[in-house]
Amino acid sequence: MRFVPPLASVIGSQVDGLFWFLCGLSAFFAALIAGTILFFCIRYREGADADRSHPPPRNLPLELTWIAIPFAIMLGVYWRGAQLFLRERKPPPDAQQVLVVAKQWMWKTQQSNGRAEINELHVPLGRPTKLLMTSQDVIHSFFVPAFRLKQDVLPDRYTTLWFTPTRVGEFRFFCSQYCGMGHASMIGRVVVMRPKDFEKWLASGRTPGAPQEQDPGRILFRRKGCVACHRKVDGQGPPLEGIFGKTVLLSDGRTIVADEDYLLESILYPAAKIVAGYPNIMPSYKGQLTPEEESQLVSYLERYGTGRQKEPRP
Amino acid sequence: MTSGPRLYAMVYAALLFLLGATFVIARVDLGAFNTVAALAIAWLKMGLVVAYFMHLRDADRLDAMLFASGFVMLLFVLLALTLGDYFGRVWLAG
Amino acid sequence: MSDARAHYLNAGHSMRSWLLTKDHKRIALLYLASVTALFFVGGSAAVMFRLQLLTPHGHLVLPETYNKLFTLHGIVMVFFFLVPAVPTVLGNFLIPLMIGAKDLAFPRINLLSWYLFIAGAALALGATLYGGVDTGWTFYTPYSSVFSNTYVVATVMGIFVAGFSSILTGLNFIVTIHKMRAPGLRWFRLPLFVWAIYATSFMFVLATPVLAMALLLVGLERVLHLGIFNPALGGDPLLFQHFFWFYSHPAVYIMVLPAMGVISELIPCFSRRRLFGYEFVVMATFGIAFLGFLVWGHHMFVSGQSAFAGLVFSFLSFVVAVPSAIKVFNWTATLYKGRIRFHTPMLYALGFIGLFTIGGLTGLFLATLGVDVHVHDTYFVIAHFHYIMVGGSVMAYLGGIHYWWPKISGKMYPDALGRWAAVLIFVGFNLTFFPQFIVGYLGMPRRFYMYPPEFQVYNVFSTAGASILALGYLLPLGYLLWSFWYGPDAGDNPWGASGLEWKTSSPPPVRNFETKPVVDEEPYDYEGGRYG
Amino acid sequence: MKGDGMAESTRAFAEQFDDPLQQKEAAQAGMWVFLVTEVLFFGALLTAYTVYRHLYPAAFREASRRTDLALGSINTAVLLTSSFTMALCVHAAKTGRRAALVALLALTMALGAGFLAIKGVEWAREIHEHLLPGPSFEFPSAYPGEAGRQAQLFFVLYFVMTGVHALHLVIGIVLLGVLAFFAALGRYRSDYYTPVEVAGLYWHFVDIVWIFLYPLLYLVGGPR
Repeated sequence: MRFVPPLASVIGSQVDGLFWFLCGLSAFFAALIAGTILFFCIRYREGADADRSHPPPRNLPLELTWIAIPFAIMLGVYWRGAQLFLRERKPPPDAQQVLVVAKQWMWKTQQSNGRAEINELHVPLGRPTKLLMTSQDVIHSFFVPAFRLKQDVLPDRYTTLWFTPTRVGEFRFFCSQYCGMGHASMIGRVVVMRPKDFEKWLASGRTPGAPQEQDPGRILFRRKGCVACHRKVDGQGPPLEGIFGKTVLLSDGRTIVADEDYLLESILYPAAKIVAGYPNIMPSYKGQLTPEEESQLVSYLERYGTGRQKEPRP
Repeated sequence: MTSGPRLYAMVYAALLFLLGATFVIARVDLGAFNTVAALAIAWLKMGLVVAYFMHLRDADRLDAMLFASGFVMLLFVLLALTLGDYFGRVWLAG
Repeated sequence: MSDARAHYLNAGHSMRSWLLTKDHKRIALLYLASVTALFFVGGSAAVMFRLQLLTPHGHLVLPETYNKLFTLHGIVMVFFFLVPAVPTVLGNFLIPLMIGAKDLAFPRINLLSWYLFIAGAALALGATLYGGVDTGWTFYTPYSSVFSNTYVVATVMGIFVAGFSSILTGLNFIVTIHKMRAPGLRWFRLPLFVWAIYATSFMFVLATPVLAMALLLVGLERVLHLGIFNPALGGDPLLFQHFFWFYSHPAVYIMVLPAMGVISELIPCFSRRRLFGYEFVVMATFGIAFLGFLVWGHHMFVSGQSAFAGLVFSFLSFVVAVPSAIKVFNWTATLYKGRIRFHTPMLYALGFIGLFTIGGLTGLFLATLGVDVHVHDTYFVIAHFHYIMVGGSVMAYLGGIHYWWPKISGKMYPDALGRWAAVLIFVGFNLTFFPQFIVGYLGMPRRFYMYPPEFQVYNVFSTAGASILALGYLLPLGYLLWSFWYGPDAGDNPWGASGLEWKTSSPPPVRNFETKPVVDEEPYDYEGGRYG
Repeated sequence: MKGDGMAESTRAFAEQFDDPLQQKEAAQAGMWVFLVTEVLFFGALLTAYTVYRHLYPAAFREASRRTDLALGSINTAVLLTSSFTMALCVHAAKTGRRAALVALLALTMALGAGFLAIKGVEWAREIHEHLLPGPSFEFPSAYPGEAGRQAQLFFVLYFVMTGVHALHLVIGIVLLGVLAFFAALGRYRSDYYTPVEVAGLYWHFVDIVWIFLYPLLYLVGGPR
């Protein structure tokens, strides 16, 4: 009989630490309250001969004490919880990236070299991995108990999740946001491999005789001719190298941080937000890309010009 | 004079004046100030209606408190915290 | 009921005298009958899915049936039992009695509320008979507004209509408590139950319309294919979640505040003590009611809501824990130097404190951002809110029913049997829901009709506990009904309790009091008191 | 003042109350509480509006320029006038002038109906211009695609907000009709006119909702 799930991520052990602290705290207070009640119930039961003189109607210092002490403890817990949360939300810049697409009722994952899997996700041990996730229909949620992580996966939007696996092995992941009939069957497994095995596995997905270039986003980027306008210098469109996470000044004076949703919007509806100093000439790619291709392109743009646009070296 | 046709007529005139004002201001491009002005005038109009037509000025304090509680809830809670999420998506990206 | 004295029960025996009554006490009984029936409807759904979950690949029902079962359970229990139960049954019966009034301010609107409630329930249950709805009680878009093929519109309209029942009930209570208190009954002489219902009424009035509008928009979106919450049409599904939880988190406090009000009556009565720190408990009641509106975003920590909002909502959620803790400590301190008797209602009250404490403490886990990310949407959450809603609200509701039953019916039930039932419910409840904390932390997500085998052992415990719990709930149904007709007369004040409702005869006369009461004492005037 | 001595229809107050003043105060407080509920009912829509306007400012500006500013402004004046006549209704009831009360109630109803008629013309025009959200929606814009989608959201909110408001107005008109009927029968006197007063509160509230809808829906576009 297990009481906690297997533990396989760096953040996971920190979450467990806080969890056990909370368990101890709760046990202490529950025992304190239950014990006091029990004691009073026995001591002051109707037939008992106890001193009942001068029962206090109220006691201000006591009230203030039992307001202040729990509040102080809670502030500490809040602080630690927020710290972990912010850590969970901020992927390191060197994380390798995997695209996760959810739909009723399966998970599709794709490595940056194009290798795709259904309801499986292979990741290397000890290296940070970032999942770029979107849904094709309703809201799902990607949940890996062994990593102590989950994140809802939304349609027409991107959310991310990142982790550094600490144990080789296979761990379950679930869909934890109810998504219809097959919700309970959206189960898969994360396979954590030694980096060497992982590279081997990654390379083995390459179909023999296929061109060297496998990153589907990069292929699309070339095929659609994006670079014709989005050149590093003197392009008709703004340069895209290292665009991800940068603050962009728009023509109406607003600024915006270039996140995944902004990148997607600019591919599908370029005129919605025009970068200051550039003309509104880009055609819309709405309908010209499948939802999956959109995600691949966004995923590629995220890595573009950062030295990570190439697939991991074998 | 807390109520009576003369007072009502004055309030009515003020309301029409404010309507005219908001209409005129809206025809001048003041950027973001357009919205601010339009909403400020709307609040003013509401204040007049509530205070004079609905007699909140002489209603007992409970009514005032209830009405205020509705607005407090709406403005500072529903609007503020919901918008907090949307603004927060920019403030604390990620 | 052989006594010749006229009271509200023998004031008329025709169907008409019940269905067109404007007497708050009779309307309370109409509600009692309806919510009890609905409780057993929701309960049977629970029994069925607990049986399904006995084995990892439960073959009892089809997946789509399972999904409809937990949806039915959630909708019926939340909207048609927990939210209305204490306010409409105990509140309706007791508020005018406790403040010395002849009736609520708007008796006809009170009756209308009951009819709206029944109409709403009929719509929602009618949809179930036609084939059910499978969205979960949360109706998350775009699943509910676009993808589900079930009777979403009829169901949300049912909840919409029942929402107006809540609003009108709250309106009635607010006005009644404000305008119709007996001479001398100053605000700080009000019993805690009245305070609790007063605060709850504000939540009814302020929160329900937002849910009503959100559900209306979901309905419109489904029927007319508009896109307010549909991302494919530019809408944001998270906005629906904001609206939904703006109601549904306060709804938790709507369920638990009146329950706390009941407990604040029971503990002083059976300890023969004035409630410790009366003013603090009043302030905590309003603290909870207000702060309860500020924390809904903790249902959305992993939803894609901004990290900023997460930080704010997490902090506010910790703050709301403080007034709840204040109440628990004050109830405990009330026992000190008391003269404690363990009648059935008191057992429920003590059980409430224990279970509510566990529910509250595990709430801290969920308010803690880093930990919530792991346990969110798992059975940990299920266990937590059942400790609050079932361990809290239902225990208090049953405690209240047992406490005021002699007033309601004029009869006494067998106390020994009552105590056994209370213990059975307490044990059954813990056996059902405590294992769910563990299986939740292990990672079992909610709303799964099948699950990996490593979760089975805890599910077996849960199902076993559920059967004990079901038995525990059937017992009071049996002996309370029996006592209503055949029980011994209880007398006007069998517990020797303070409070205006005990100063009139049992069952009370149609107009509640023979002479208008005048209050000249502080609440819970038990000092030095003995029983009877 | 004994309740039982009077005929059923003219009893000064209902039996659950102690005196007429208590009844009057209760009725007023009840309506105020109801209006608080209404504030949040519309509040949800206003929040949705604010969120989407924050997300899609350009499209909302552009879309709101397509509303009929002239008719919208005239309608605002009509509704403000009806609030004025409603206030006069209450005054007439208070001073016990039955004929004036009936006439003013009728005038207020007529103004309400006038508002609905003008609103109907606007809706018809907008539907004709393919601004009704749905498959027939068309929004020629500088930003094809996305802006159309976003403008459609504006019109979803526009139709829902004005629709719910119109529904409230219809209820108000019916309410005033009932009052006018009883007023003609002489039911309201200078010492009992609570229903007129309470209905007045409701009517003014419906006016206030429009006071906010007008700038939000018609004026955000800025100069046209």
